[in-house]
Amino acid sequence: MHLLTWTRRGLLATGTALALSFGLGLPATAQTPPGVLIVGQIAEPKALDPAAVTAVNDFRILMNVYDGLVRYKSGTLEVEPALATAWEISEDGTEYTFTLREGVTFHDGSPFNAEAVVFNFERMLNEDHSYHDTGPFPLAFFFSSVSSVEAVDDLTVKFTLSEPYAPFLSNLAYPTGLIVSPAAVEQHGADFGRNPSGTGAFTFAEWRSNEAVVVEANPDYWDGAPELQAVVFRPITDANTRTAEMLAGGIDMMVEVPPVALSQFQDDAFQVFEQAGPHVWFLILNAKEGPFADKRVRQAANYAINKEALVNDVLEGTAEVAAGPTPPAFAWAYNEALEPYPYDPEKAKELIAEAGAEGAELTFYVTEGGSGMLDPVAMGTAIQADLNAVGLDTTIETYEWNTFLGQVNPGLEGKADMAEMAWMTNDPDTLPFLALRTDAWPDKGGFNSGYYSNPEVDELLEKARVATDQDERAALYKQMQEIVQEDAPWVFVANWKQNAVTNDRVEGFELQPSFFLLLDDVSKD
Amino acid sequence: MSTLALLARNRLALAGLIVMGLVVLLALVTPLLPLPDPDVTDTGNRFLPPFSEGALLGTDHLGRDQLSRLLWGTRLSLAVGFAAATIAAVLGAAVGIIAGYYGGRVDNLIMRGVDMLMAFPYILLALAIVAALGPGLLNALIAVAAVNIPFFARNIRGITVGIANREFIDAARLAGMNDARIILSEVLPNVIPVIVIAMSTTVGWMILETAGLSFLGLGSQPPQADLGSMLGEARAALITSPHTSVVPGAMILIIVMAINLLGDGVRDALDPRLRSGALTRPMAATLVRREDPAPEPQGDDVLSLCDLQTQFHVKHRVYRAVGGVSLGVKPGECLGIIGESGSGKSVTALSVMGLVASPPGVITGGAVHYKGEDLVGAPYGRLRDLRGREVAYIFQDPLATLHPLYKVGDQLVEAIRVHHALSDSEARARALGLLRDVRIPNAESRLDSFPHELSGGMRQRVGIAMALANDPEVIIADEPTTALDVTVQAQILSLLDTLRREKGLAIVFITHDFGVVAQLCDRVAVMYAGRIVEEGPTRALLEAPAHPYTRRLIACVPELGEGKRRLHAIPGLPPAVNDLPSGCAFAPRCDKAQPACRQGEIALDAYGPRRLRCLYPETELEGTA
Amino acid sequence: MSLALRLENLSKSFAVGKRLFGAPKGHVHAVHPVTLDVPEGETLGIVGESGCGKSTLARMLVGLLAPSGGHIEIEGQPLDNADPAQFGKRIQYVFQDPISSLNPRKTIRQIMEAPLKRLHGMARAARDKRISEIFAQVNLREEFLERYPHEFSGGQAQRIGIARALAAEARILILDEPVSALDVSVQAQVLNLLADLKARLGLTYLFISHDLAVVEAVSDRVAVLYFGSVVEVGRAEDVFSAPRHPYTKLLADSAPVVGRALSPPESRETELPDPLNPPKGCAFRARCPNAGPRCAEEVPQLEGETGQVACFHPLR
Amino acid sequence: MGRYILKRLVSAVPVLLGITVIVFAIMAMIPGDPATAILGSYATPENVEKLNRDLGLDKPAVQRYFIWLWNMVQGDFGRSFSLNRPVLEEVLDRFGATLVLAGTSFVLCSVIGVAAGVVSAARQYGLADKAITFAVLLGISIPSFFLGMMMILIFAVQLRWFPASGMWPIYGDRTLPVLVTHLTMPALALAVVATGVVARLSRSAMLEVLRQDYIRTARAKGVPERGVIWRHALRAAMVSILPVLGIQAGFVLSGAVYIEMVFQWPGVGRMLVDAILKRDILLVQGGVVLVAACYVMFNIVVDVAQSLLDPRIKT
Repeated sequence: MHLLTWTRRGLLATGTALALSFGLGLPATAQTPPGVLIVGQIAEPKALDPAAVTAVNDFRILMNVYDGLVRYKSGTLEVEPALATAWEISEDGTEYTFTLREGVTFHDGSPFNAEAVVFNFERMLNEDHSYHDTGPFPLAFFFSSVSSVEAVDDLTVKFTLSEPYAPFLSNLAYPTGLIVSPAAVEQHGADFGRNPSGTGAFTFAEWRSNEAVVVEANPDYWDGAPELQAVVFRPITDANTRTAEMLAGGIDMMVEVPPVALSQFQDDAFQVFEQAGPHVWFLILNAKEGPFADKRVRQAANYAINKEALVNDVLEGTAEVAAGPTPPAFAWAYNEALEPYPYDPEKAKELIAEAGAEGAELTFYVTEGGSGMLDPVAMGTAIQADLNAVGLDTTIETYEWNTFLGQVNPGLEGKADMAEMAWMTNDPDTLPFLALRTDAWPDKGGFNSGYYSNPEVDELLEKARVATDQDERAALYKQMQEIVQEDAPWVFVANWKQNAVTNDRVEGFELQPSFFLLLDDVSKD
Repeated sequence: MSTLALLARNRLALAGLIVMGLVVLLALVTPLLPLPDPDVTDTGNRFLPPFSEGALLGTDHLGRDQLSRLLWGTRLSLAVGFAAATIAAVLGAAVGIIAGYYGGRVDNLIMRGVDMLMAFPYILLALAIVAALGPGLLNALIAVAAVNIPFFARNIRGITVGIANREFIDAARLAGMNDARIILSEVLPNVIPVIVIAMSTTVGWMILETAGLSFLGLGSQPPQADLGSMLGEARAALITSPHTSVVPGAMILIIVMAINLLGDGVRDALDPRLRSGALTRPMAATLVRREDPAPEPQGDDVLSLCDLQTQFHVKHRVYRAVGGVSLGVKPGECLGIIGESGSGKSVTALSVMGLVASPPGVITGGAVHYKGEDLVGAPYGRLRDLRGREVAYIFQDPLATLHPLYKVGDQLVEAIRVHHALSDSEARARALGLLRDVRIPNAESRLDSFPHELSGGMRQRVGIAMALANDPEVIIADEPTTALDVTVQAQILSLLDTLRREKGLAIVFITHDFGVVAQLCDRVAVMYAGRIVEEGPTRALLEAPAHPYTRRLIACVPELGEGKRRLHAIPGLPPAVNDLPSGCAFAPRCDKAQPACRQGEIALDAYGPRRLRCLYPETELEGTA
Repeated sequence: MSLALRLENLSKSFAVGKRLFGAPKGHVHAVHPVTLDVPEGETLGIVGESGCGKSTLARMLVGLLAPSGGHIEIEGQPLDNADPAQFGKRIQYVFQDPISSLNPRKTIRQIMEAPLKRLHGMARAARDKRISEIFAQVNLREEFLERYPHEFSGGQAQRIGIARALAAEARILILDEPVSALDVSVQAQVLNLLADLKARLGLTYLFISHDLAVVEAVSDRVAVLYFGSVVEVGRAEDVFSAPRHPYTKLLADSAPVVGRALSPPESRETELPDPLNPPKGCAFRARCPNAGPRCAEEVPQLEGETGQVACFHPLR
Repeated sequence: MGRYILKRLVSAVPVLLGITVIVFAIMAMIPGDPATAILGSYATPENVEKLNRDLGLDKPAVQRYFIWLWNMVQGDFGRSFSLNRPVLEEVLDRFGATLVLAGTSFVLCSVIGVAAGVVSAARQYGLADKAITFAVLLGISIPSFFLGMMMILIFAVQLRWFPASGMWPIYGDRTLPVLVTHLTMPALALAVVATGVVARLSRSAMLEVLRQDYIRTARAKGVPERGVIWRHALRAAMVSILPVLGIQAGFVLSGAVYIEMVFQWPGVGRMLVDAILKRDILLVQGGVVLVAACYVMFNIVVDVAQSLLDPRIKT
């Protein structure tokens, strides 16, 4: 019987040890400290170099560490002064002269001045710049129209454009236009992305791989020191774990709440935020070949898909049905008169029958996730079911986001008939200009992967881009939207309302239509 | 017993079989069941709880019927699991057989490759394969199969190496077969059970792995359901609607568990060792199930066996290995027990100290008296105390009977310290003395040798030293020289003879060799089919054997010095001890047998110093019957 | 009288410490050059203790091991095992462990058919007939044919092994410890069977065993092997009754014999030499009572007329 | 012994070289490229091509392999495209976390597994044996990611006994008890399967050993049953258990991938999955080589332990 007693004794000891360690450890899970905001992010940032990143997830951190020359006015997508206090635009719209804010220093102590601005844009745009190799700079084309940047004096900078380019100011407010410290770039070189230094409300403190990016309050912030002592951005890739952490009290705020989890946050302990933004979720249709070469079949797809059900059920109301290519968040450019295609499977069947495309076999590219893709697999599956119901035999192929882009961006020809896609932009010009023009076909370096081509649309977009008057631009865009809706190069599905949840200790938080996360006015007890 | 019957006997395996049968049946009839289409979405009715109207298990995040998806998903997951296991098994076995059969450089190169693949974290390998091939259940299947090939290859190679060295492979080559034919017709049939076992125990694992890939979104493509992708899709709603996760999760658990139960059953049924009950753990002492009261001790023997009966209970068969043996040995006496294999001589010896492996061994009757104390009924503690201290054993194969991982000295020290509270150095000094007693050259350095570093003769000397460690009264030597060469055997026998005279030991010496008995033993008992047929002083018995079996056994052993000649064989075979004839067990082979020999119990009668169990002896013995 | 088998300087060494590439660390000489003739119809017994190389020698003779040096001639032709279907017809082998030499997954019929099919290309009817003949010769019942090897006792299995060797119709049989796994009562049956078959079919046997009495009882001539070398060859009746090599005498004296008193035949507690580090000169000298200085220098060669011995100080 | 270790180390070199070839070949076969990953949504074929040229990905594969190998021999594992930092730095950063998780699980599965196996064998067909056998079956049948999910649901969200994810609290001291609370759930979830496998194997190895002749010898000497089981039988059984522990180490290391994902453990497994999906070729290659090297080293340790345990193995 020795064996048994031994075992029993051993178990007892092990149990006691475990119990002890639990007992000691338990308080650690209780609460997050006051004054420190812990944000559950959807992913680890790629880098904290604004010129080098493209993901909204990264922007959420960057906007708090850096400032641009201009920024979006809170609650809108309109531009207001930031590091530049004022600017002048030349008559022909090709010269922008900025007056810079005085007395601003970067977190590393180096001064912010005209030279710093020049350094930033030269680094991104000039291949011969000695720090161009700290790139690559994937969004440099936002400023591709800039032909030169000069420091007129210490606090004046002049940009010269090769041609008028209406979205220029808006692009400057975008994270790609955020100003980094030249001294820090010089010091860290390629590792600058891990050792960021800007002028923003928070200074970078620490980046623990896959655990957290910590930023601390900048007491000398030109726009007033933030309320919080620090913000911790935790990457929690898994939406479910993110929700669990939020519920368990491990984080104070989470963004991109999975629609299915929203119901968990309905009680008083949490606040749910929602904000529509410049986002459109659509299906690219291959207009070059196959059934979707016929406009009627494209329209039929728009009729066949029950978008109301998608946004209300699958996305639990976190989005609205899209009517056309331009999201309503660009209020001045949005054509209010457009009505979304209604859900009308009968009409869809008719159109399909007219086009003789009954029983057509379609290949549908679906991604597993990606920036702004809103539960793409569930959406794709539901869409596939709707298409099957009207007699379009649809087969899904799923791809991881980067592979997906590698498949879709070079064009769908020969591979697929349709593909999911979502864009978030800062200007009504960007998406149609890059993805609907004839000159934006993949072989010409654009993102028109469905090969839509309508000379009228091309012309409208070219005009709008160089027009300096906003009303004139608005009229052009509204006209464009009408034509595009009729041509149905895409299935217009949804405009996302971004959401976030905070616990009841967080105050002063607001979501922005830009989808950025601005935390300088937030407090937490 | 047939494999199926064996499988059915294992209750857990049966449960697994039934559950698996149900699952497979459900999967097979799924297309016939009145289920909603698993792919039709109804987003308005998403996340319905189980037992809702029209949705027994509720609906998922797109309002699809969970039950329908579960059954279709099970169908797919099962198919994939089996397919992956089959592919991995076939390819892995092919690689393993080739490596194991050809050996040498081929083996070396293949196994190095296998090592490399095994060093690669397998999930990452699978992931990379899927990434290369693109997502899809078929590709996930290929990946899962591919990463498991090395495990099969390694396993099968080991088995094949064992088979390739067996003599029947050589025999096949001499029968004119070439390598390919030998692999196919000789090696493969012997490897297949192992492959089946490996497969049955890994199907569950494969289902888990495929589910894992599907869970990561690399398996089946929507809207197709398999259990892993159901779980993966449901994960987002784990907190709000746990049922969507629990349903596929529980199904995976049930299936894999059923498969594992079944796999264990298949393994047990196909494994010949388990079949014969060999993988049961022998208990610390032989089971005793004595129905009749223990006989009283008689005489002045230091060790006496009285009507000892030991049986082996294997399944429903009863092997009467020892069928009522009475023997005694006096201090300083050497008693030989002689018999052919299966005659029960070793079991008799092991029964003395309760060392017969049990299960399946059971002592069912009689008594073993050591100095008047009945050992058969003694509690384990008492038996343990006497073992090695009063009654010690020397076994046959010294390589197998010494612990391979302990130094010879340590094993001796242990034998001493089990019974005597000596310090380590005292015990070591004593161990050294023992090694010198058994005439081991360089005893000092041998203390630190491992058994495999010694020759057979030296090992057996260690075995003898260990038996002598506590100055026992009785030594039971079970064929101690059978595994040794003649020259070494002569040395060991002479050593034993010297020791017993020096120390006044009582020895029970078990052997099958008359020459050995003649040289060493004072008295000898001849066993046949579990019983003593004749006993007496060695010289008298060998010179004038009375039992026909004894006489004929002596006659059929060739003796040195007579040149080439014909031998006197005994026709037939000894009887199986689970099916003994009534009357004299030797009667069917005996040329003197009469009808009376085949009826009733024939007693072992005493004739002076001799005892005999025969109605028609070869020579008339004097003395009363 | 023609020679059934002729061994000329046959030797075998095994590499020790093999590596994937490059030369092995060392060699163990399992069989030193051996020269032996076996006339047709003779039984040559080979006797020796474990590790003396007798099995290695036997396996070389049937082509299961490639010799490291020397020649083998079978019925006047050099051994050639390139084509297993040809080779098997000339020489066959009976294994020590009767059970493990039979494939446990095959019926006895399948086992018996293999040599008939592969070596003689017999059709089914002819095969059945031949199997019946052979089974009658070895006293096995034909009902055994449908059973599996594990259903047989050692003696029966060994008969099946012999039957399989006979099926090849080879006229030379190498018997490698054919009875050492058997009980004495069965051993005698098998030995008698072997003697009968030989007389009836005119076979030649090479009979290997560690049991002196058995070897003496079945052999015409006996060769004694020690440490890979033949130390003595002679007529069966002479070798043990009047040994010439001290080792042969040691063997004969060690065998337990009824009626002979127990005394250690060797006073010294000696062991076999280390095969990795073989001694110079005569391998037996460390154990030999007669060893002289020459024994430590030279390796004695096998010499003599009727009986040959490899010793500088033979006993006779 | 020293020579043996050296020999084993040398023999690991070709294995590691082979692994570099395999991982390189697989990554070369995977469609998609890092340029797309870097450029994100804005990747056009033109930009991709230019970037690939800048990154040296337009060279022939064989040449790239040797460049990579040569750099690696010099300690330069290259730079991760997706994380924008040196591969070695990143991998080493994360490797500690994985080692803590996998190491704890490995210790748990070895100790509990072997103990359970021994008890199970010693009490064959008894109540303890049946209970353990059932628990083991349950353990090897449950998908670890499912188990992890359920644990989070029950112990973190419902009961709030343990933190739901991560390795350290974001604020506060990094003390051992804190680590233990974070480690408990993932380590247990990861250990379950391996424990089952080890327990099963230990049981059958013990049963196999217990019927050996030397166990009978030990009993015949009068060694108490406890000594027979734990000293004689377990030691001999360890000879066949040890290599399986070596293999299990690989499984635990692999299984950590799922657990790291479910529990957001900042380890190397999760990083590698992301890296494969993002086609971060250099990160995958470097990470895998380091993980494999670690596994190979561990197996050398196992081999050495084996040779210490079993004197029959030629060293």
